[in-house]
Amino acid sequence: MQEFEPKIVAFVCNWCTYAGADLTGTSRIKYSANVKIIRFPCTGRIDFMILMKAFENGADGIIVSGCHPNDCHYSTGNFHARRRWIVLRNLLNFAGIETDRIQFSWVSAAEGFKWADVVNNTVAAIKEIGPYENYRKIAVSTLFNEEGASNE
Amino acid sequence: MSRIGVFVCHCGENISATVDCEKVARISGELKGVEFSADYKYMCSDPGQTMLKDAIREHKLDGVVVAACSPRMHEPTFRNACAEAGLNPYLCEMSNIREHCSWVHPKSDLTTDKAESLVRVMVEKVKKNKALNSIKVPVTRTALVIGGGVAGIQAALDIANCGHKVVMVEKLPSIGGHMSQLSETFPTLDCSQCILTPRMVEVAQHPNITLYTYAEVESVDGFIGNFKVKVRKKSKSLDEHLCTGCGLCTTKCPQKKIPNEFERGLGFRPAIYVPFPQAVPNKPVIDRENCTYYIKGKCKVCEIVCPTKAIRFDQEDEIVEVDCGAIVLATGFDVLKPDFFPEYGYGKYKDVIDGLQFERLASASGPTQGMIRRPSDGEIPKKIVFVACAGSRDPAKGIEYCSKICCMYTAKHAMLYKHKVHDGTPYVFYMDIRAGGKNYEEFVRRAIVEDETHYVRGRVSTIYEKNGKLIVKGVDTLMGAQPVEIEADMVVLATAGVANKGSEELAQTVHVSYDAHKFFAEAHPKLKPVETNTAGIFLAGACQAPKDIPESVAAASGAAVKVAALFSNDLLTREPLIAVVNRQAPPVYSSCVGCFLCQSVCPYQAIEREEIKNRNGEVIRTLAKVNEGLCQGCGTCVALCRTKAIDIYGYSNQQVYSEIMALLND
Amino acid sequence: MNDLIKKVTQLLDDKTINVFIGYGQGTASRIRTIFVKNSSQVENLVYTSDCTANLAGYLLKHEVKKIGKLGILANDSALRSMMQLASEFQIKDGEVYVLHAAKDGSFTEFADFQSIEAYLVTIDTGITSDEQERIAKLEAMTVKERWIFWNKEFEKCIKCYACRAACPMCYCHRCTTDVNQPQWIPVASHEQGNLDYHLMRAMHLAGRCVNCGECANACPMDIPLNLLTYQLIAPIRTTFDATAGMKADAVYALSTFKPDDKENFII
Amino acid sequence: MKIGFYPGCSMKGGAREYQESVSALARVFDIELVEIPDWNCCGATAAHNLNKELSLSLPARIMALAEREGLTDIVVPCAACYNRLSLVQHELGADATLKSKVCSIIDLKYEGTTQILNIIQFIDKYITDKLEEKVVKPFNYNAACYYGCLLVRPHAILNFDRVEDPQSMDVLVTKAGGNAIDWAFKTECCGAGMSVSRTDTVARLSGEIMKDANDRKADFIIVACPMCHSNLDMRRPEINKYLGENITMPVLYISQVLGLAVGLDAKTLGLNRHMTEVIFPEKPVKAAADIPQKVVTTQKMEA
Repeated sequence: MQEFEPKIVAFVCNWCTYAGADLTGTSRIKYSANVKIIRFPCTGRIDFMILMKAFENGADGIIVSGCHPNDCHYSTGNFHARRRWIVLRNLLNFAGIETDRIQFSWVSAAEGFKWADVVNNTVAAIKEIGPYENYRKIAVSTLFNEEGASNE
Repeated sequence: MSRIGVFVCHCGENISATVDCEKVARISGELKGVEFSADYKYMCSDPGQTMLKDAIREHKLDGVVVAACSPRMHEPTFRNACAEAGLNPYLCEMSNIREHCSWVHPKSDLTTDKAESLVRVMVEKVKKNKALNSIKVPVTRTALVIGGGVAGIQAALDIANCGHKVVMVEKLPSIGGHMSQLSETFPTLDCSQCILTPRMVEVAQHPNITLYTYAEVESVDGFIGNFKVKVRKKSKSLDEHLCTGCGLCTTKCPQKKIPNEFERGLGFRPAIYVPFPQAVPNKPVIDRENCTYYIKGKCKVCEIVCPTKAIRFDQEDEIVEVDCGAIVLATGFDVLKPDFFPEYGYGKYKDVIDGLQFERLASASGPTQGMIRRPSDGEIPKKIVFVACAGSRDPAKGIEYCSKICCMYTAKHAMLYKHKVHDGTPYVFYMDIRAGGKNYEEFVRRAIVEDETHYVRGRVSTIYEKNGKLIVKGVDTLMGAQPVEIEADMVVLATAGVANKGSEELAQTVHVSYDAHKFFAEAHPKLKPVETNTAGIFLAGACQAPKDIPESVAAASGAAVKVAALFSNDLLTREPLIAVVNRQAPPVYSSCVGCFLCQSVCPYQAIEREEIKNRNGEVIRTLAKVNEGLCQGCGTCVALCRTKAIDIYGYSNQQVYSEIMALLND
Repeated sequence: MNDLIKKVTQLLDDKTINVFIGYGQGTASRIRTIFVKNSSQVENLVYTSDCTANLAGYLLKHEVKKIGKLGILANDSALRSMMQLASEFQIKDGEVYVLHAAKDGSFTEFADFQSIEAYLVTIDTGITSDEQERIAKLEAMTVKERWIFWNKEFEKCIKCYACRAACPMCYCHRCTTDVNQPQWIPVASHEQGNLDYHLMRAMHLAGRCVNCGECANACPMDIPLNLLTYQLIAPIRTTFDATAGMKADAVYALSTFKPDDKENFII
Repeated sequence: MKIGFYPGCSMKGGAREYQESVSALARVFDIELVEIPDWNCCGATAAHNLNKELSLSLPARIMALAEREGLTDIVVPCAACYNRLSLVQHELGADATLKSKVCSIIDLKYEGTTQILNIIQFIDKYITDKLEEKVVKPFNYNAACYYGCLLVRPHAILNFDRVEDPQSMDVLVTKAGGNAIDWAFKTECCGAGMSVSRTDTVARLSGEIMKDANDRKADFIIVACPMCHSNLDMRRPEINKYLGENITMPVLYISQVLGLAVGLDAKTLGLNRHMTEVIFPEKPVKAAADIPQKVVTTQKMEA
């Protein structure tokens, strides 16, 4: 059987993590090809809807990464983002969405190694958890075929 | 239907070694909306760019994706090339198949697949790109400099010498700042007044500089290139045009015992006064709080003696409106207040003074004509203790930072003392000696070796008075943490440099951010040290953090260059990648509901309120509006907006959405 | 009750207000909202223990606003909604005449936002113990169990948007559900669109919800929607020290930050 | 008014006069001090060097007992006990796991809701307002208020008075009609726990304190800690030997000073129990000029 190759999408800010991932490249540090990056100006720009769209469209895992606190190019975008993530993670978890599939991280433009670690660790973790079948199922309306009654 | 061109770069072998570039180009060419695709050895080379330009013209391309290195590297290159070929530069995007693909993955089908999907993502994004034009903002070529210390003076002169108008606002009756209070300056020991006063005069006489002393900034509206500032000129109770500065009034004023601020309380001044002899402008003001006339309703001695009849008791504050294109903040610093050190008896014992007071004692124009005499009885102290880090680097006092200038001026004080009191013994209690700077370490060495200053590495725990002596109890950590007790005649505390009083209010008025210690915050600690987060507002000197004179002057010149660069064109050109609040035809106007939750997330105060009025002039809607001059394009507001009324060019909702779809649905 | 009728009559007669939003008798034994425009209609006003609806949502409805100056019978939830709306610049101080209906059946006039704020600090703003229990029960489940629970609930959703219409904080002219470029939320009422819609709504109400429960009351399919937003109240209060609807000039919890906001999941 | 009272060991032994004076003072102001039933040792200076859990559990038990009695405030006149109780309350408040562990050790419910008051805080909260009207015999002497180490430190936790130059006792003495002199040894170490083991160290440290107070012409030293008191009072022979002087200045508790001012007699206040005989100097013994005047206002530096 073919090994499960998770689809992981990374939403990163332009100034720190994107540049950090560039450094991973210039340093020729190898990481798993499962992760593909979408660039944003700032983590503050990353709308929570974007994360939900990613899961719906088949992402098994998500990485969200930006500048360390106090390092934001726009000075405070990442602080606002952090607040939203705190709330969002609470909500998603409460709604039964597997938040361990979302890795939040701070990766600076100097942390090429860290970026490779974040990617590789996330890929390994998602491989462990498996494909996000549950979420994909609702996109094709085939829910509750086998799971049985809820615990209400 | 789009006509997109895809250009895949081999980057020599940097990409092609692990990615099948030809295949990527071929597959991309089959994507919907892609009109042309090609691969080439070096896209960034001249022939590569020519190929791109030719293809744009030949195939009438309306979008370009260059799959090559990081956009952080060559996005400007290819956008320029597009512009040269007549394609709007913002219709060009880059897929990063080098740093994010070929360099980090081994040669394999998977790697080529990834490159293909990275291209596909950008193709879908470009389809949603909009042609954008750079933003042009008109610039008023006048700079406002707030603060007339050495930093403000330097910035003002530099800008004025570039041919631009400058308005300088100083809160006190004279410019000069703390530097005018200093006796001599490290590490050269040249007289502070001698080097500063010519520059003060130059400010007053410069045809491009308008000087408002005894004035404060009341409000700041507008944005880069177009600030509207209200300045309150406090009443000096004087007609400045009539006054000749003869000074007769100041000698006749019956109030003579007002503690002199310039002398840091070590001398007295009258109620109508010029702060110091070399003041600029050299015309007096009436201190209404201490003037007998304003207190008791009669006196008017100054009015009687004034030969030109210049006194105006009924003069009121005046509000002046200044239109300016840039603002330089140079409001300087302050030193810690006495009540901070009960353990040192600062404020309790007359002979425990701060560094600035010592400057006045050592100054030839000071209250003792440069003799070091202690305030209590005028005796010459034979044993003097300098305490460095009084408050600085002390989390218990709430000041974790190093005040930076104290090590140097303490060494200077010890030297000046020794030069004036040859048989005296100076002690310095210190934590570390921080003498980084040109000729600084040598200077400290001189204080230790030539002027025989006793440096004791340790902190002072307490100071108390006993039998007319000040007992300084401390520890010598280099001698096995031995307790040290010195019976001193005078103690000088190198009190921490702190943000100027009112800096928080000023930051809020001017709309710049400030740090936990109320110092103004720079836009970037390394690369934008004189900029603030608010476009068009710059920092000079110690209002940002404690700085010595050379640093303050350097920062001021830096800020001046930024202002001059801003003033070098009639129009200011900016990248159009900014947020925008949608507008629609009435009666909808916009999907913005005017909740303004976006307003407080904006780091740049770029979100304004726009009132939509009906024909009768009644406000029917209040909508958010992004100020193009201020927005830096972070998009934090976009993610917060519930109605999706705010979007951002370059990273729009449609673009991002298309990218995710393309990335995941292969 | 007589006090209420007398007061409203007087307000309408002296043109202090043009319409008063209050409770009236609906069909069967139900209570409904009525809009009293003149003194002849004042007798329709009722106030019983069943009058628990949060009427603040009507303050922003175009059809109500255009009548003229508004007066409202506000319970505690409505007062909090009004404070939250004020902090979002949707109503101004002095714009609405506020008669507060206390739990004991007495009526008090609130002259300005300041007095409302002063009152609000004295009341219990928490959710009921029953709601707490239901949330705790859900929290005790595994993620997968919760997923099944909510899917079963959301499966019922018919996308009638009654929850949105009932919520005083859902006052946008164009909801994200109505945005179609891009189509963030699928229109049809199938699981994906329903999940998107309800999570989107919960996220948009995070830090703004005043736990009045109107959304769940309005739901014809009996989906416990309120639990989604209620669950967020505690973490927002403890992590950010923020409670919605307490001050007219409050800064929204998600529009601000502290440099030392605590989390334990960002690496 | 009922207020919890934790005497600790000192007040049942060497510092009986401290308890007697506190109780007498409370009675004057109609305050009922309720001794916490079944109280135990606070652990004081020894426990936290030996066993962390023990050092937490001992004070926690005291506070838990007070909570059980429904006492909201506890007055802890001994500065060492006050320090221990406050520190433990702080530490357990910051660590819920530790708190539940300690609860299981002491087998009592502990919430940490009681307010721990030292003697000065107690007086400030319940007595100060009514003090001046009750003063019948102003304490017309020069007093050197000695705070010692435990009353104000660590400041970050106790948040009481100015750590380097405390003033609260000076204010009380002034209100009692006394002249609180400015001196230099307000918070210096007296030798504290070495009272028995290293009398030579105590003689030196306490000696410096005595000497400065004496040099500055104090009539009394005023304390708020039984250990300070015993060192300055009981070790007087050793101190005088060390100094080579014969200082006879008595050491009073702040509660005794206030007690005297409101007209309580020497016996009630336990003045007879001191080792150094309490003799009141005849007034005025000194010209006003000799007394170092307290500079209350800080020097004006800048407008």
